[in-house]
Amino acid sequence: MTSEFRYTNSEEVRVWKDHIPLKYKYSIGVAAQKFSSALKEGKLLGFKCSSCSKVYALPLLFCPECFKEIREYVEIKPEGEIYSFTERGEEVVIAVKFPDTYGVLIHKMKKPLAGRPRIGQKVRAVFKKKEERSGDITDILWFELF
Amino acid sequence: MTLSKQVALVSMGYSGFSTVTPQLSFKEMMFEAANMAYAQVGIDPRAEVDSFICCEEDLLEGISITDEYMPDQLGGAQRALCTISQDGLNGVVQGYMQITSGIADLVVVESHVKFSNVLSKRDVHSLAMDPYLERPFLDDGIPLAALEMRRYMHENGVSEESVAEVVVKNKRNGLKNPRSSYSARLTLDEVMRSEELWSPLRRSYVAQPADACVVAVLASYAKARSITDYPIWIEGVGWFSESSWIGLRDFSRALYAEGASKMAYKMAKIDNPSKAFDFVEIDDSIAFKELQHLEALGIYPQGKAAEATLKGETKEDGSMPVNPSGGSLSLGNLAETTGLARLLEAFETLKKKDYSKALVQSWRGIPTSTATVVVLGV
Amino acid sequence: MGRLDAGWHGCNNGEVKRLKFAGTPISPEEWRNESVFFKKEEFDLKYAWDTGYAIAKFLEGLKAGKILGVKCNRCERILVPPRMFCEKCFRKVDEWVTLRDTGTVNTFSVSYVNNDASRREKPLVVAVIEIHGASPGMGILHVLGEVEPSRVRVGMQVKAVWKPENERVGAITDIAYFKPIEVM
Amino acid sequence: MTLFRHRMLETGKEMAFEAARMALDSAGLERKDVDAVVLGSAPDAFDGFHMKGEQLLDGAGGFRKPYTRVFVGGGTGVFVPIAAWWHVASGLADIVLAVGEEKMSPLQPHPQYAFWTIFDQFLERPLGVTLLWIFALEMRRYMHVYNVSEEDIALVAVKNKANALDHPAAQLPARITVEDVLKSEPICAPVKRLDVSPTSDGAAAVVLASEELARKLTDTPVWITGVGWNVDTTYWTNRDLCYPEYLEKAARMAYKMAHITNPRKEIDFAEVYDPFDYKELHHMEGLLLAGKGEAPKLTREGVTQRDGDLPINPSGGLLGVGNPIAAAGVMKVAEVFWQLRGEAGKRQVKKPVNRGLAQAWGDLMQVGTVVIMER
Repeated sequence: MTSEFRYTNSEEVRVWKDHIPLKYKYSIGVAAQKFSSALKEGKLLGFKCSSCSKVYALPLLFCPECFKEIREYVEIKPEGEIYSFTERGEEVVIAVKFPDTYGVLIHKMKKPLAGRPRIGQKVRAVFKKKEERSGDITDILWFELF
Repeated sequence: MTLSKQVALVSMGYSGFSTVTPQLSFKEMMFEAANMAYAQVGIDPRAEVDSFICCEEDLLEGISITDEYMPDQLGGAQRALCTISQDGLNGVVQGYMQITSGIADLVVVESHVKFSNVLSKRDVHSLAMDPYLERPFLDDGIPLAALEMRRYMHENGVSEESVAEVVVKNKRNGLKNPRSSYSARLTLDEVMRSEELWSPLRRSYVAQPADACVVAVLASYAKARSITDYPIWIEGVGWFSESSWIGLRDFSRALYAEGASKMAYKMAKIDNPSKAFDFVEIDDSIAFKELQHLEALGIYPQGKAAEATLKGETKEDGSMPVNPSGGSLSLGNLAETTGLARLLEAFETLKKKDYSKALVQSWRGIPTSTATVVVLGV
Repeated sequence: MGRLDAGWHGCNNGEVKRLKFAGTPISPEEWRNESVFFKKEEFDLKYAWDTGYAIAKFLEGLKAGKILGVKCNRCERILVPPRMFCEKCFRKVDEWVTLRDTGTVNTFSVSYVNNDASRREKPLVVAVIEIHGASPGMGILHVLGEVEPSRVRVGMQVKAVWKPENERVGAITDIAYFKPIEVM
Repeated sequence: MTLFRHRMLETGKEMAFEAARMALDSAGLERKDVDAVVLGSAPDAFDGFHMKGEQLLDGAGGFRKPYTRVFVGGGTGVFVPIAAWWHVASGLADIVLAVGEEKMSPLQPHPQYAFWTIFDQFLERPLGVTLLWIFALEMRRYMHVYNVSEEDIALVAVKNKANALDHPAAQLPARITVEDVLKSEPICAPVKRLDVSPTSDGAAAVVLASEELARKLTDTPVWITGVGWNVDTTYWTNRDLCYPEYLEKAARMAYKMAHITNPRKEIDFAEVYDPFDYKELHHMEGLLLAGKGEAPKLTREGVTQRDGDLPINPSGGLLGVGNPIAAAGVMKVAEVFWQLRGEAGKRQVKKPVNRGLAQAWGDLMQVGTVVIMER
């Protein structure tokens, strides 16, 4: 150890505290705007790449692989299976995979009354009442087992 | 000169490596680390260094456009200096390219972190995710690590014991490392009784924050030969990202590390990574990631790292030493400094021991899917 | 949607005959009445930065009513704000120097806006002030007071107006402002 | 490039995609042909993302690719092709996609606020500093030392906003007079509203290829023959702001590489960074395209007009086209590309051009990035 390069002074130790308030108004984007409008209608929208025919369960303006603009939208039945899940107390966060689609949607789950969730279990989306929907992802209240 | 000896790591310096570093500003930490690195090879940064590369992220510094605050304490004022918003190991890759492209002979790569100064860590981590789809559910990113861990264990039949064994091993390895902040002698049982953050992830599986600064000096073949008798050669580099969309990633595999290593192995002409290295320093900032990364890097076949760990193969005296330094679980989570911290460990180990080849891999941590890989040879 | 139609190739070879470029501007109305969905979030990022030795001592100096600089014995410059290293010589600085609390205006501006771009009630005069006792050109950023904005000049001599001792906390704002030194 | 606008519906990722897609189309390439991706974007506080580069990676075409974000403040845009250049020159990549993106509109109530956080947290932020202060202080110093008038400076805004009338992506093209500039609302004297470029959302992209591949891809490649960058000391209040030494050093690095000994004669035209009108003059001098204090005279004499002897910012610059920071720098590189290929349409400069320069500036009056391109 080359101590000559170390500062030895520690008589003056001081911390300067400050904060940076940040307020954002995010545009959710062209694709998510479509997704959001569908949510308000109680629908889950898939985004289909015309080049590779993948249907993404995520609002994508473009296929990340083919790098082509996505212009085709298909309705996805809001029923899928648990790809993964995690719990903290009463909270359950899940990744849901919908049949014949690509990608997973992160959301939360209503904790089953008996037992715990398992990977592969079938779940479906429970939407808010139409008049309460805003286009946010929370228009889906949670996923439940069925 | 062979292709594998185009660029050398000639010296490294550091400062910090503690849970708090109250006596020094980040500038003073950098000055200490830089001085140490330069002195080892007797270089004057004001005259000899062609390029300076700093790796840090604004919100962890609490400063926007942080490269503003980098030059002076590195000797880089009025010189070619830039920020690579990446892990420090990727800075090494950029330096490698600057040297092989012929615009630099001597490059300084720096990264530092003062996690202790960031009081709003949760918010900073939340800001790394998509506000519409991801932030509402993934808090500080820990739930994402838990989702990935569960899927990884599920697909590969991995037991929680093997994940906990990574913690036991790495925290023990760190005991003899003076730079270690979180090393400990723990039993498997103690590790597995740690508080569950988000199932199946326990607090003991997650590297806790620490402060450090590391500076690396890279040199071209001729320059390296002229300033040191002990160059460590950079024989291969690779870097790779999977996807920014969490939902598009394969939770069970670390594709980012796979992609990065393939590139590095090709360059370093490594056909069989499971036999190529004397030891590896890889990302273990969340314990199960060590297993996942070992498989992605081709050190073990898919799903086999857990068994090897339980058998003790990855211990320091095992057949494939993994993170003999103690890893991030011992050194702490050093954010963008993680890769350089591990490069430092590999650099020192290669010099001290009768080793000839090592692998260093970094991952940028939750919620990213970006890795860098460097192959070092003596 | 047609956003990415035609215009593409036009713009790519640089021709301007086609005026369509990619991109979907949000009109001020859409922004205001939020006919498209916006996700709003607020953060308050808190930091406790270690000032380090140089700044700690400088701030303590301010609390005591002094402006401190550092000296590099190689280039013989006296630097302010202080730092533990000389960036020119790349070595540790050698000693602390107490500077005067007067200076020369190197440049100035009259600001009509706050840092969020809103208008100020009263304009603020800000300046880079070369501190006397430090090497030439060694300025710090501060504000000027007790002066009509229209009367400020480059080269004007100014003096620190300190807050009362019991109000000083060890901050740059312990100097309330700099004011012109009256010519007798 | 995308349109440059005050606010865009696209996310940063989506804008990056649009620009990257256009660049690939222009080169007749697909994403699979790309070996590596370099992205540039300025402060994370604008877009509202920690590790912004990771957030943008798919948009830039970096999905499952080697991908890196580079960042030197406002200088980032021109630094992106520099970093892409060393990817290619090192032999590690043959084709590199270089993308600049900025989305300033999410931050409320005004993007300017983010600039408060670029200042020293101990000694400058407590004073309530704004970015405009530092520009105004530099502008005053420049005017004072070289005896430059506000009228001369205003000529730059007049020229650039008029040039932008011919740019189809421009945000603030306008035909204005010197009088309009002088009479515009004072913000931070001597800086007035029309001296300043707007805040913007936008993205721009270019493709770099190795020599061998470039010749296969096109008959009219544009070569990058010089790159340079430099960062000055953090202690900006210790520097004489009248002259950008860091830029001279960056320029000399690039000139040396391009074997240029007399830039005033050997550079045919330039896209210099003009977030504020005086900055164009300041930068012309730092680039050695004009003597110290001489740029206002060249501007007055019409030398810097599109039909002049040394056209400066034929695109319309940041003042006219807009200033989505990193994207604006890439826009300048794209403009040099189009001009050199004779594809700039109405914006094409009058004289024949073989060699152009793009430059950006950044940080606390501190960063210079320079790229020299040749036909």
